[in-house]
Parts: sequence; structure tokens; C-alpha cells
Amino acid sequence: MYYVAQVIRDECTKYNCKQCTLFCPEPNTLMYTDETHHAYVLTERCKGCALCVYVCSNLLKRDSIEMVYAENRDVAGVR
Amino acid sequence: MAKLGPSSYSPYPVAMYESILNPPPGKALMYDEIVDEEIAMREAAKAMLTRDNPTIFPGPQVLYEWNEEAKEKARLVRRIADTLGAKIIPMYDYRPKYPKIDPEKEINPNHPNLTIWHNNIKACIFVGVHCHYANVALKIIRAETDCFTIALCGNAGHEDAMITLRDQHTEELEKFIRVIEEVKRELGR
Amino acid sequence: MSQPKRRRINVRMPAIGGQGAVTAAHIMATAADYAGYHAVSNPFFGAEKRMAPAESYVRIGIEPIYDRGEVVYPDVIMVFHSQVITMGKSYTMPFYSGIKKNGLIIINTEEDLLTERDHEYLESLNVKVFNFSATKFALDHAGTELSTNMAMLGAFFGITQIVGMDAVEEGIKARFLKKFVASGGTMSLDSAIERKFKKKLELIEKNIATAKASYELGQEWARQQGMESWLPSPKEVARV
Amino acid sequence: MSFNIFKINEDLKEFMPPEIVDLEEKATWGNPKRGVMDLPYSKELLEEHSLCAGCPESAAFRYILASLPNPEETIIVNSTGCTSLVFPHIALHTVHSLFGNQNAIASGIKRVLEWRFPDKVKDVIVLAGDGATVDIGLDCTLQSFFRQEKITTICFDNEVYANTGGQESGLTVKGHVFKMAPKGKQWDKVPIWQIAIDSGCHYVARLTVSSPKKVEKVIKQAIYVAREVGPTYVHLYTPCILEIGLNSDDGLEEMRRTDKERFKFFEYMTDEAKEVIQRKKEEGLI
Amino acid sequence: MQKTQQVQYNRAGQRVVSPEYLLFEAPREKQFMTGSEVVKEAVKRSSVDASVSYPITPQSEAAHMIGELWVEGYVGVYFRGESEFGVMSEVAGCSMAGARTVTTTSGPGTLRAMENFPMWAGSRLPIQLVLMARGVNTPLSIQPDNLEISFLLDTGCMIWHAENAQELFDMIIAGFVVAEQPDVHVPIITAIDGFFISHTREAVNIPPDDIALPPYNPYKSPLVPIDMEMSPGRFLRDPYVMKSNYISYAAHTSWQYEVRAAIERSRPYAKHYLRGLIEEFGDPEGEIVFVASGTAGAQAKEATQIMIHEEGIKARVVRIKTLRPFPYQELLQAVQGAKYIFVPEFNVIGWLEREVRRALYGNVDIPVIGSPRVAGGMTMPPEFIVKEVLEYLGKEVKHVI
Repeated sequence: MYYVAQVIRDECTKYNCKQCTLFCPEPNTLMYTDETHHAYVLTERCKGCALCVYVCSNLLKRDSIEMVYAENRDVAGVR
Repeated sequence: MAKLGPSSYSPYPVAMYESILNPPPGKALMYDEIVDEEIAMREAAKAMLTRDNPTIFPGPQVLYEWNEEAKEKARLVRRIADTLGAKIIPMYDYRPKYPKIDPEKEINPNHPNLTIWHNNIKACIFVGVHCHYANVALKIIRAETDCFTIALCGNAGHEDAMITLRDQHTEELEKFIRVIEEVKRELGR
Repeated sequence: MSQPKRRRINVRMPAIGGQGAVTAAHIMATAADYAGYHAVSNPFFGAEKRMAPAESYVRIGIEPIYDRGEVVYPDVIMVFHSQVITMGKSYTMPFYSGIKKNGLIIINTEEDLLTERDHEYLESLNVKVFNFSATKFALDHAGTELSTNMAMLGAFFGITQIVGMDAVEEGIKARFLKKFVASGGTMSLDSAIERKFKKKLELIEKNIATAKASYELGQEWARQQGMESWLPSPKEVARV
Repeated sequence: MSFNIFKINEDLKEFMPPEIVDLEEKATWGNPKRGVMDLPYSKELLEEHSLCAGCPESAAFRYILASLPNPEETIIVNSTGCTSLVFPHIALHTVHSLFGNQNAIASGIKRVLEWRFPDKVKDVIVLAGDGATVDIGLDCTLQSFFRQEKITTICFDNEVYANTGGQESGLTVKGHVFKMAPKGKQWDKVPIWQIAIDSGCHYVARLTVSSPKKVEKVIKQAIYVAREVGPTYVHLYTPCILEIGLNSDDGLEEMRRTDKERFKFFEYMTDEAKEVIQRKKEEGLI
Repeated sequence: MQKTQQVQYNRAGQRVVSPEYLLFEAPREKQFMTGSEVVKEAVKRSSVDASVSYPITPQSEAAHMIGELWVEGYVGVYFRGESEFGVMSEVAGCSMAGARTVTTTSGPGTLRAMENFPMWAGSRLPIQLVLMARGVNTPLSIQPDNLEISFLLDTGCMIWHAENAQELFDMIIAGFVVAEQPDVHVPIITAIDGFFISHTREAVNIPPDDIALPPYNPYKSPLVPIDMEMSPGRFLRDPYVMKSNYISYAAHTSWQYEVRAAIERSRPYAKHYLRGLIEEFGDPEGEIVFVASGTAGAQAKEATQIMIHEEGIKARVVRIKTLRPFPYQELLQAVQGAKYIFVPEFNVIGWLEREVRRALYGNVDIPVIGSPRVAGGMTMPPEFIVKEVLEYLGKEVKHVI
């Protein structure tokens, strides 16, 4: 049981910022798709640091990422 | 006498401790015997055709297109696998991946035993692996598994393999394919 | 008196830094090598400074020479500077310690520097002492005291009679004509000599003249002492 | 082009795991204009490693590797420390040999590559921590500057020996209590960026990794100058959130805070370096 | 792949010849030179790519002369490093980048650089270190003493010990050839006793200088050269430190055994190029056997001749050329028939005596006497060796005055 980041797609698509993908410390973990205009998390690579949440919520006030239990994550939301 | 089967707790250099050295140019090493290349090739083919889950472990030197010979060798390695009906599990780089390795899809020289145990491999061929890593892996395999190891080496060979064929380039690999086909016929396959 | 049968001459050259003992040793070995002997030369292994004690060594023999390093038991001792004796600028005390029976000491001096006791001891071993002023020789024949080493060298070969003057000349030429990479210090000394003599060939000529004069002096002295060649000629050895 | 070494032979491609195939197909190669803005889409030259969650050093590695103008001809030299947990996972040829000799190793590699491949540009980049750069390896670091080795030295300054459990380092700030400094550090942080200038570096920058784009610019400038002029030095603050008692999502905030104080952006360049940077800017490469 | 028969030249314009031709067949001319000069001549004929140097007596002269070769275009990369630690790292970098690399050091420099030697071996770098042994400091000394070889014995490097300038010349060339065999590919330390060889001038036979070894091919290395010209992209040239568990320890174990196995694989090559791992000298019936290496071997030969010619004692020398790999079989064979084995050495601890005892223990029952032994720069006159043996045998000592 551990936390991973999960992008709230409907919120994320409102912006075109990609900032979280830059600030995530892990390589190829938080990516962006231009097809549907939102970021997405490769859950098996996520270490759950929540830095993306800090960037998205504290700095940018966009509240488009949340931390969830890995087993509770919305699989449909994971590309 | 070098024997097949788990030999020790520690991957010590079995062959070297038994004073087994690499074969001289033009020859091959089979267990602790220096034999003609042809004989060793036949025995290697037989092992791969008769033991469970025969697998080829191609290394970076044949996986990547870093020169023309590598391209040609890759084609031949594929043909060897097809002729033998063997699986291919790549050793695509040398970084340790334990415990995240997917032993069905990859092998790593630092813990080759994991892949061999998982897939119950009883005969395997190393080809295109840099000599140092091949030797590191072969010692571990010898210490911890009963897998029959065969090395197709572009340089001087690997005395810790059950069979080591040295100076294996495209010509030799083609010869090996012919030998496999012969042995297959003899075995009635 | 009869001389012992030798297979080897071990030479020790106590000198003062800057006198060219290393060069002399090198030329001595080269000359012996030219004449067909086996030869090895080496300096004393230390940080050599001008006017500080310095030694070099040569071994000449009729069979391959394995021995190396300091010569502890010499057949010949060549004292390049009186301070070796008078001020104890020597790595062994007394300077002749270790000398073998029937040996030879060549000293660059005009007067007898040895004590009564020294003489007694050396006589007991039948060691001959040859005093001559090599520095004066150098000044007379080369016009510079820098050729002292050549005078010492000439005397050695004159007395021991193992090689002719031709080999000595060859050794000197080899040293100064070939570009040997010596240590920086030796190189600057060489260039100092060169400046003084203007031309290299002139230098060689004068060095050879100095060595030749002392060679003849030594030869004459050896005859008076009843000495013969110290080693069988390499050709004789080859025939055996 | 050396990118060929990452191309997979067609006959064996089907057996390769996707992350390796991606390296050939989705990583950015042969494009000197590559940069951090490729990160959201491309395959990075870095694999999953075992640095702590939220470690700023981890982010720094991403930015640096994304900013290399010529990755297919770039050699990375590492040292011991937390960075050792990353170097085997870099796609390029990397070296780790000993603790503190990274600049010496890099010197040897750079000179030989220049000699072996006179017609190619091979960049050699040192990535090491503060202990490696300033304490145990200071001699080798500075001597490589004195010798004007054409290498880029990048120091990850986390102000502590983190890999060994939090000991004081030469770059720890005065007064800070760490292991081996139980009364607090007794002397000042070593001003290595200034020492680098005095030792002959042609381009020196000091910054945190709070701004990916700024890091990209600095890294590119440092590499271009090293290629043509001489040694360059980049000092990056990558705080050890673990040892200074922060949460895993606090690293960025810590860096943003220090951006305004002791890690205020600082840049130095010689005239020769300025010329190179100007030229590269005109070529649109920076 | 067919080899082309056409004449090839190296970067310095020298004709490339086979190691066999260079070492065994090429005409040789006698030169009168020091050990240091011999290093230059050997490096000149070895198609060397890189060298880094640092001053320390007695190796400095050899290092200077490698620098001259760089000026003359025979060596590709050359500079002075910051210290021996730096130098050994720099040459490691050179070697990793695919260069044939040589360096020299002595005494305290060896110990300062120490951490690098196991790293070279673990990284399978075929660097050649010409070690001009001088001993280890305090009190300050620059004199010949080979104590430092003891520290090097188990670093995973091959170690050969030359007896004279001639052997040093041949060993340097052979050293590259053997160390670069793909199945060997470990560092080679060609040791001599400093001063005794480096500063001694003697006759050396050397082949012409317009021929040289074939250049080094880094793509036959058992590990990947660091030049971004060869796959794979990712690999670890470092012991496996990432995880702490049985699996990773086993990998590290295997790695270390592999380095040792690589040294063992050098035996047939060394035997061929050095004409044997040992040399036997003197009366084959000799009951007194000296087992020695380097200059101690030379002194023992001289003593043996005195004993045979002047004392009527049957004596012989077994001179060890390769300390790593150690010639166990050859030594066992060679000491058959001995009554006493003397091990003369130029160091205070007697590392060769230890090696000899280990090799002979349980195999033969011959007393091994770790004597005579000198240190700190002392010479070992043959007369002194004879005296020691005579005293041990209870015989009258009449030779030495």
C-alpha cells in the first residue's frame, strides 16, 4: 500500500502547462500527451514524492493532480 | 574434471581452479578437453536440441547495429535460434536490475541465475556478450545452476562454459548452422 | 711478483660532485665493451650535489656480469679528489675499506695523503698505490681542470693494460658524439664544457690528448711495478 | 554517427524490452536544439534509479541529460556518492572509478578521444557531488582547471555527505550540525565557484535547479565553452531533503527560497567564453 | 575475416610488425644504455597512445624520455599529472578511452597511487606500469629496495620482475602484447629494482626503431571502451554496489574471481613471449638453490659462479620472472634435487620467501632459508651471499676478506 500521483484529466486538460512533467524528479514518470492534452503518470515508476502536487496546487493553483493509493488509482485514467 | 551442475555456494572460477585454460586458436574447449571445433559444435547443437528450454542470450555486440559485422551476426543469431527452435532472451545491457528484472524477457550478467531458474533453462548460448561480463555470468551459472552453457566468442573463449567456441565470426556461425541442421537430421527431427 | 688470475675488475670511484666520475665510469665501461669485454657502469644512487661526495662504479669482466649496485669489494679504487681522503668525503671509512688483495689505488694527488697505518694495511694486502696529479695533467693537456676525469681514466687503462688507447678514444667519442640523454644536471655541465671549448670536436681531441698522456704515464708505472694485463684478452677467452 | 550504437538490429528487435526500443525511437538524438522541453514527450537518457523520492539531484540529472547538445558523442564521468545510484542508469557511456578522481579520469578520456577522433567533437562531462568535487577530489578538480582540460565539471552541492549518512562536508554552511561536526561546522562553506574562476575556468555558474530552463541554458553554455576554450564549472544546489529534515515534496520550495539568498544566480565568463556563447546564440543553439 | 597482407604503418610512421618478429626475429644491434633509456626505446617500438607522468626518483628519467617520444610523435598524449594518485587515474581515463597506455612510478608514489591499481584491474584496463622500485619512506630514502612490490602483489595486476635492462626492454614490449590479449586484459606491472637497472649502463641488444607493435584494438576489450563508438549504452564498469544482498555479493565475488582468472590466463602467453616464467642458471645438479627475482636473481647468479668456481659448491639459481601469475608448477619442478633453498631479497619483509614457502608447502620437504636479505638501499654483494651460505652450511669462510 503506497501513494502514487494521479492526474485529474478533466482538470488538467483545461491548461496546457506541462510544468509538473518538468518538476517531477523521476525520469519518464510524469509525461504529457498532445492527443488528449493532459499529463499522465506511469504508476510503476512513481515514487510518490508529491512534488507534482506542490507544483500544480501550491505554485500554480491548478489542483489537477492528487495522491492516491496505488491500488485505488483510476486505472482508466492511466494511459 | 569440470562437471555439469551446481558446483558451489560461491561463483569461484571452477575451470581455472581445475587448470582449464581457453583453447588455442583453431580449437574448441568441451568440458576440460581441447577438441576440434566441429566436434564441439556438434555437441553444442545436441545439447541445445535435447535439453529443456534451450535459450540464446545475445549480448550488446550483436543486438545493436554498431557496425556491419554486428548486423550480419544478428541475422545469423536469429537463424541459429530458429534452426534450434530455441528462445531468445536478450542481455541488452549490463546494469544490475535486481530485484526489478523481468526474468522472462531479459537476462543480466550480474544475476543470470534468476533468468535461468525462472525459465528452467537447461541449455543456453552466450553470443555477443563482452568477455568480462560473459565470464562473470558463466561463473555464477556454473556455481548455481545445472544449465549447460555454450559460448560463441569472437575472441579467445570462456573456459567456464561447458563448451566454448573461439574466434566465432560470420563464417563460423554459418558453419554452426550447418552443423545444427546435420545433428537435427541425425536426431530425426 | 706474479699477478692473480682475474675474471673481473671491480672499480670504485670516490669523487666530488661535478668532477665527472659518472662520465668517467661510463666511458670506462664503453671502452671495455668496445674491446670485447663485458662491462657495466653505474653511479652512486643518491642526490648528487656539487662538492658533495659522489661515487660511481664500473665492472669489467670476461664473462657476463650480473652483479650490480655499489662496489663493496673493489679491485681498484680511483680517488678523484684529495678531499675524499683529507675531509672524509667518502661513502666508506676509510676510503679503501673492502679493497681486495692485490688491488690498486689511484689517487689524484701530488703528495702522499696516506698515514703510516694506511700504508701498512695496504701493503699487507699487496695493494699498490699510484699517486699522480690528474688535475695538473688536465690543465696541462686540455687547459681545464674539467678534464681531470679523462686523466684518471687514462691512468686506469694505462696501468691495467686491458685495452689499448684506441678503445679509450672510442669510449670518449661515443660519450660526447652520441646524444645520450643524461640527467638535466649533467646536460648543463656538458654544455658548460662545450662553451668553454667552443667546439665539440676540439673538446674530444683535448680529452683524448689528456687521457693519452696519463695512459702512457700509467703504462710506464705498471711496467716498473712488473704488472701485466689485468684480464685475459677477450679474444683468448673466446678461443677457450 | 555514434547514434548507431543505440540502433537495434532488425532481426532481434522483437525480443527487446520496450524501454530499450524507446531509447532508439523516442529519445532525442542528433539534434543540438534538444532541451528540457522535450521531457514531457521523449524517452529520457536516464532510467529509473534508486535516489530518494523527491530528490532534487534526481531532477538535476534529468535536466542535464536533456540539455546535452551532442549526447551521441558525450561521455559522462561520475564519482562516488548519491550520484553512484544514478550513473549505471544513464544511457550514455559512463565511468565510475574512484571517489575523488573524476576530473583526472575525465582528463585522460578527453585527451585520448581528441587524439583518437580528431574529426569528431566528443564532450566529456563530470557529474559529482560536493564531497567528491571539493573535499576528497579538490586536488584533481583544480588541477584539471589549471591544466585547462576541455571538460565541463558539474557539482551537485547538497551541502552534506548524504550517501554515507549525513556527515559535514566542505560545502556545508558554517554552524550547521551534521555528523562529524557535532558542535556545528566550525568554518565557512568553501567558495568553490570563486576558486574555479581563479583556477582558470572560462565559464562558471552557480544556481539551484528550481528552474529547468535556466539549468538547460547554463549547461549548454558550459559545454560549448568547454568544447572550444577550456574548463567550465557549474555549481548546482540540490538540497538533501532527507538530511535537512524536509518532506519529499519540499525540495523545490527549499531551492526557490535559496534562489534569493546564498544560491542567487551567479555567472562568470571570460571574453573568449562570451564570444563562443554569443556565436552559439546567433546559431540558435542556446 | 581475411587479413590483408599489405604493409601497415602506425601513426608514427613505423612499420607494423608482429610481436613475434619484433621480439624474436628482427635483427638487433648492441647499444650501451641505462635502464631508463631502455624504457624509452621499448616504448618507442610499442605504438603507445598515451602516457602521463609525475616526478619521483628513480623513475623520472624514464618519464622524461617518454615525453621526448611525445614530442617526436611516437606517443599520442603526454602530460605531467598532479600526483601519483592523479596520474594513475589519468592513465586509467586514457586506457578507458581506448588508448595503449604506459606510465612509470617508484616507491612512495606507488603507495600514494595505490587505490588505483585494484580499480585498473577491476576495470580490466591493460595499462602498463613500469615500476622502478625504490622502497617506502620514513626515514626519507630514495635508495633501491623493493618493499612496495609486496603491496602490489594482490591488486589484481600482473607483475613481472626484470633482472636487467635487456629483460626490461623485452618485458615492456611483451607486457603490452600479453596484457592486451582479450582473455587476459588486466594491468601489467613491469618491475625492476630502481637504480640497479634504471641508472646502470650496460649492453642491450635492440631491434631497429622503424618497426613497432601493431596498434591496440580497444574493441577486443572484455569491457566496453568509453568512447561512444560501441554498444551498449549502459553498463557498469564498477563493482556492483547498488544492492546489498546475496545476489549482488555473488556478482561482486564473480567479478573479482574473474580478474584473478584473467591473470591465470596470461600464463601461456607469458611463457611464449618471455621464453618461460622462470630462468634456471648454474649447475643443474646444484644442491644449493637460490630462488630469487629481479636484481636479487642477478646477485645470486654472481654468487653461484663464485661458489662453483672458487668454493667447489654445486649451486644454481631459479629466477622467477613472473610474480603474478606465480609459476607454481615451474618452481616445484625446478627445485627438485635441492638440499637447501635460499631466498635472497632486497626488502625487509621477505615477500618472495612467503611466496616460495606457499608454493612449496606440502609439496616438497626442502628447508627454505629467507636469507640473505638487505633493505633500505643496501647492496647485496655476491661475496656476502656466499658468506651467508657458507656460514649456514658450517663451512669455512675464506672467500671474503
